[in-house]
Amino acid sequence: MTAAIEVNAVEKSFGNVAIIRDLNLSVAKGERHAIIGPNGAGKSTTFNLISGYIKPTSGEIRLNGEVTSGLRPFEINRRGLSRSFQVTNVFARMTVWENVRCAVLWATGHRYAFWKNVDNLPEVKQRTAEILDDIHLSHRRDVPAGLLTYAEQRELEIGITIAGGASVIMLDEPTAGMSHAETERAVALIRRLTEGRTLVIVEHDMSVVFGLADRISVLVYGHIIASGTPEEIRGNPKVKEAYLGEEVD
Amino acid sequence: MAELIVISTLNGVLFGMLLFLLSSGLTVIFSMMGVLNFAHASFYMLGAFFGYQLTRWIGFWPALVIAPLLVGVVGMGVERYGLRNTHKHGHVAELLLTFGLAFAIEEIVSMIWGKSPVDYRVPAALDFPAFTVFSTNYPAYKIFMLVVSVVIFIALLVTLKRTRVGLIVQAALTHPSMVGHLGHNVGRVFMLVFGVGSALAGLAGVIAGPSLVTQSDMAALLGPILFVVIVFGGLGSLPGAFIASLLIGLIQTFAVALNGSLASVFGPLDPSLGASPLTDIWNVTIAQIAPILPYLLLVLVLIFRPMGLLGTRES
Amino acid sequence: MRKLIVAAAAALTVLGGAASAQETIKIGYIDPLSGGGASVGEGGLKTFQYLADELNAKGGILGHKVEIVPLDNKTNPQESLVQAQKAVDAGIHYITQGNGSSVGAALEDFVTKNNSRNPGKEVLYFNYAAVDPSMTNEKCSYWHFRWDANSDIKMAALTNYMKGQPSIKKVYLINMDYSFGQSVRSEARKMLGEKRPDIQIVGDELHPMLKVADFSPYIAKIKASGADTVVTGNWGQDFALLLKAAADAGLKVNWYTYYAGGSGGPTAIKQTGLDHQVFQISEGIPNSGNKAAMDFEKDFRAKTGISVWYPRAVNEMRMFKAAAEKANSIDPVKVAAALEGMKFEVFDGGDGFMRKDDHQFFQPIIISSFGTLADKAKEPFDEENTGWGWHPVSKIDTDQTMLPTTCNMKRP
Amino acid sequence: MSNAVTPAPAAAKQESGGALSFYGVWLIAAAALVVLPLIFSSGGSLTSFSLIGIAIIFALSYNILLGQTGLLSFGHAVQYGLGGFLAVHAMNTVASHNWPIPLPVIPLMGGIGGMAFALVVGWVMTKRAGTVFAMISLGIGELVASSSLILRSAFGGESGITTDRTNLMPLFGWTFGPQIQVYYLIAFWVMVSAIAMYALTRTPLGRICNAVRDNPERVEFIGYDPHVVRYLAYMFAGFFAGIAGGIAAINFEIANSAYLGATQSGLVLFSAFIGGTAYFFGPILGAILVTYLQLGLTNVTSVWQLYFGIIFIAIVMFAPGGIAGILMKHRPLIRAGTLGTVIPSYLVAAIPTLALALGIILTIETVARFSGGDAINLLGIPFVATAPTTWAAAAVLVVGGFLVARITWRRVAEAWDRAATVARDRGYLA
Repeated sequence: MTAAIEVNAVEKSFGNVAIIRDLNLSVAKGERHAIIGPNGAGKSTTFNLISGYIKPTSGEIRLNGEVTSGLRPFEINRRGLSRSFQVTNVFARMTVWENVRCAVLWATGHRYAFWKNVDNLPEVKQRTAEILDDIHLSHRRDVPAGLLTYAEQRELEIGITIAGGASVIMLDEPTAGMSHAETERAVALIRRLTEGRTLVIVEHDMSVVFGLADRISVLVYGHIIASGTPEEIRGNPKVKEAYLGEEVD
Repeated sequence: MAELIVISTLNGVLFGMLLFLLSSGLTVIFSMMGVLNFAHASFYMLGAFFGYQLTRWIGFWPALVIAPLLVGVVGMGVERYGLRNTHKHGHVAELLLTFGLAFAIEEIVSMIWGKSPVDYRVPAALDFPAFTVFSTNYPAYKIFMLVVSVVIFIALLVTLKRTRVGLIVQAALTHPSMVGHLGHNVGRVFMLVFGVGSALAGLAGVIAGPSLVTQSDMAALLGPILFVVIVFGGLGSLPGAFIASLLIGLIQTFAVALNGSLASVFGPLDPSLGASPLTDIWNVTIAQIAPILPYLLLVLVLIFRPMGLLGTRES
Repeated sequence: MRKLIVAAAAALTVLGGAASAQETIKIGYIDPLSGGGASVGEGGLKTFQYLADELNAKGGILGHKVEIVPLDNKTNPQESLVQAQKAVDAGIHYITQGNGSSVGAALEDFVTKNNSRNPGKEVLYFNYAAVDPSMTNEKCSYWHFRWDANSDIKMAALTNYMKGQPSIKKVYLINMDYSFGQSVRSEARKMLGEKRPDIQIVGDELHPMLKVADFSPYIAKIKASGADTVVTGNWGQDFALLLKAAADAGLKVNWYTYYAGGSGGPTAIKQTGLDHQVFQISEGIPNSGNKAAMDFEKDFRAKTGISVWYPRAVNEMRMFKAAAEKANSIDPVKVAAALEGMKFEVFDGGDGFMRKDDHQFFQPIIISSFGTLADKAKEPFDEENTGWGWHPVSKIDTDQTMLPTTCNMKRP
Repeated sequence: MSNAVTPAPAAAKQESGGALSFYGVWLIAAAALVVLPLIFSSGGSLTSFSLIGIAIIFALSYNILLGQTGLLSFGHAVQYGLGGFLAVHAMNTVASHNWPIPLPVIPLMGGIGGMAFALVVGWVMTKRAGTVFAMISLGIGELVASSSLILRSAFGGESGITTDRTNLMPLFGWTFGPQIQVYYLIAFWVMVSAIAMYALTRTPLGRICNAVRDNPERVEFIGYDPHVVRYLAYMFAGFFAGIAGGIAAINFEIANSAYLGATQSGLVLFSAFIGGTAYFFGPILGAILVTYLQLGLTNVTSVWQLYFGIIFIAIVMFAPGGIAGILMKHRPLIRAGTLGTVIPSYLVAAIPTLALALGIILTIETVARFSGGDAINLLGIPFVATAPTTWAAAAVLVVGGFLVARITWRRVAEAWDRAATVARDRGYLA
């Protein structure tokens, strides 16, 4: 079986500075994979590389066996990968409903259609409503996204990410800045919504990481130093060394 | 022919330096604040009219110093009471503010000084031919303009390299978002930079006024070219603006000097084709299209090198 | 929608007021009163208002008072049509315009269509300065009357003068790149070729209109060509900048111009110090020597602060009065009929007449030069406070200005 | 783009609000267009209605770019003008061949012209949004406007190309000579275009345009290429601008280079922005106001441009949502029934604000007419520009008006906060 994501010997440098060096990562289909590492390790860059936001200097990235390095983000998205952003990145002037619906449109095959009434597309409507239900924002459907609370915006961010029905979901610090109760709710949400899909998650909150992930990769200075099950990672001396001074549960 | 080349080069460099005086301020303002100041050419016009008025009251030389300072003060006022309040509504709102301002300044100027050209003369001390090339006089005032432009150019370079504000400006040129995130601390720097940029435009106006025509539509005449210069040179690149200014100055003057058309190169079209856009294009001379060449260049540059000559950023 | 109605109602209060036009004769003055051309338009407006006052002081036209209604067209043909329509809607039957042949052509087309579509609401278009020859040739209209000599007539007069100037050997043509500039250039080539085949045309330049900031490259070209005379139809800033650049480069040639006297022109000439080297072709000048005209000039300057730049406007208004009196009516249809072929003594003296074939007014043309005034008693008027003024050089008689027309006049 | 949050139209509300009220608005609009010339039948009002109609289509088409897709164009008149030229050529061709094509079809040709141009240059232009797009649109605008003067055979030089609309085949006995018939033709196209453009906002493409406006980066991660979206939006904007140009050509029976110029581009930007770009009906209000000001102000003052500039600056600084934004801000308060608590403070604030405005007008007119000109007639009171009393009056109005206005507007803000809090409590405001 081909892996959902396959990163082979990817390098990324900005000018002379190599941010990512010889990155190798494999995420199996249906796996929940967490990427952890100290600040500045290159976690977000890794996300950006896989999702096409930036292009690798060298190396190859495959999505479900198909080479995607060099493709534009929307092309990668159409091949079944969807990501969220660390900084809230929603459509601020549009309502919650519109935000999610826009994310549903391409996947439901409506693309750039200018001859259809967007309100008369039953499957779009149904799916949008479901997702709003899923992310507990049905009661806020007509509020412009920019006016939501921070936690609500984070939930909406997740909603937009999963709305297209991508098989691979990448979440970049989905619980950052949330209170404890909000985090718990978000984790439950993520667990439920990514059922049956591949999940790659970057997270600082180790309770989230170890509670959610099937496998964990540890990224330090642009290089993966360890990859394995939570237990393996917990016991890995290199990880302990890298995290010296930082909290490891 | 040699005469044409010498004169055209001199004129081209002169016009180019004038463009650079204007575009340097515009570039720095754009890099730091993300604002494309539509009213920049209006400050140039204000400079010319202030220069004219002060020349009548206190003479040209004091006016040369005071008028740009006045324009700088006006610029700072615009930044402090206009742009700063509009900032929260985004860059488009800021741009539109300056757009409206350009409109208003033109009307205010024509209200005060009328719509006809004013009698703004070259100071007597500089009203003589500096030298003669091939029997063509080259006026001393133009040499003076050239010298002022070069001096300002050097002063600008030194300021950028040697002063704290210069360092902040440079940081803004390369890492605009970083300086942006410094937020409130740079509020005064913004105001100062906007003021200096406007003052430079004002200075250009003071010295160009007597040489060109000082009239209420002079801003509209030069404004669009400025945008061509800074986009052509690469948004946010001072060296780019410099090269683009000179290049456009030279292209415009040399294009005028040329008589060539497609017809003169390939011979006239068969008359049986009749009048059509093709014959129009065929017969138009380079001199005729000289003033639209910059726009043509702009479009070409944006197609083939969207970041401009020396730009590093795309927007 | 309610807003639309409110707005429309408000619009009506502005545009309305059509009634009660019977008492006074309203003349819609359609010219730029804002924007780049405003200085010219305002000068014209002052002239017409002065002329209306003059008529009214003498009892108006057939007892009707004359009122000038200023309508700002921003030198834009489309805007001019809006203003013309506004005039029609307000019950105005006479419009006058001068600046911009493009505007003139649009207005001519407008009155023709309007008058054929709305009988009883005819409008006459009195043209005092749009000089595109086509307006009295292929595009001619029964409802259009032109008091200014068209550019071909002026060129005919000018070349008739140049014919007798043996010192002219090499001529350079520089003109603005639009229909007027192009007709100046092509007629100059044609007529000089016929009248003085020995004259060499050493350069023929068209530059974009109102877009050139620095003319020195053009001057360098003129200089390089060895021309002794430049013929140009340039006006406004394109004239002032051209001359400035010439003076800077020390170019010593004679300038034959159409509009050197226009607003800002005299100032520019004075600045360059080209004493009596700039010539102008016009139908009249302040120092014409005609007593009545010079008295008029004096009073006009005292009241308006500008000089009489439009003697043709004087002809237009006075002739309008004469025509109305001849027809004994202020009905535009009857006035138009009376104007056809009408003879009239022009402002600066001499005979003029409105040719029936094309509604072009023919009159004596004066070539004058600008510079120091030798005899202040005989030539008292300077321009724009420069101390310099226009001095008559030659007068071309009316019959020397006649040109054939291709007009196929459609009479109602 | 701005991250400023202005409430978007509650789309879903309209959905649930029932089709009746939705279609009702359009039916009322159509009825009003039919009835208007019967109420105001003078030639003057017909002329202004026709001009307003053209301006409405043009401004709405502009808003496809600015309001819907977030593209600030300084060269929208290019498509308008090219549409106009194509329409004029089409009319002349149809008339000379006696083709059985009636006049009302001609605007479609204009639309095709505008769209064709967008099709050709749009791909390069829309690569980037923001400032770069604004600059390119400016450059293209200048380029096309200048080229039109050089390509004389197609554009007729600066006098343009004329046509006679009555030379086309009459439709049901209508020759379209009289203005009233042209008015109905324009009204028809205003309805059709407005409905079409509104419908466009309700399509998947229309919605994605909004998403591109808000956050082009994010759009890439939901499967869309923002470049394609901008390109399509640009073409639609070009199409409707071309229709507006075609109608203008029918109305004026002439197309010339001024159609393509910067002034025209600036005017449409003014219209759309002053009206408010966040709402579909904003540009309509703007087009009505700006056209009316253009027709009216020029009669009253020679410095109308300055007033334009000042109004524009004021809107940018104090009400970036435009007139529509101001109106829609009150909707939640009306619904919550708390608007009444704000109105008294408005009335109080109106007095010094009006005084300030009068003072500014008096100052401007004083300066404008200082060296000659008529007396200033303000609210029926004559002022002489050279009289010191006039200066004093102006100074008092400006300074006093400003100081008092500042205090009163602060009270408006307080009253507003209270009303909004109540509205929020009642669930009408997020």
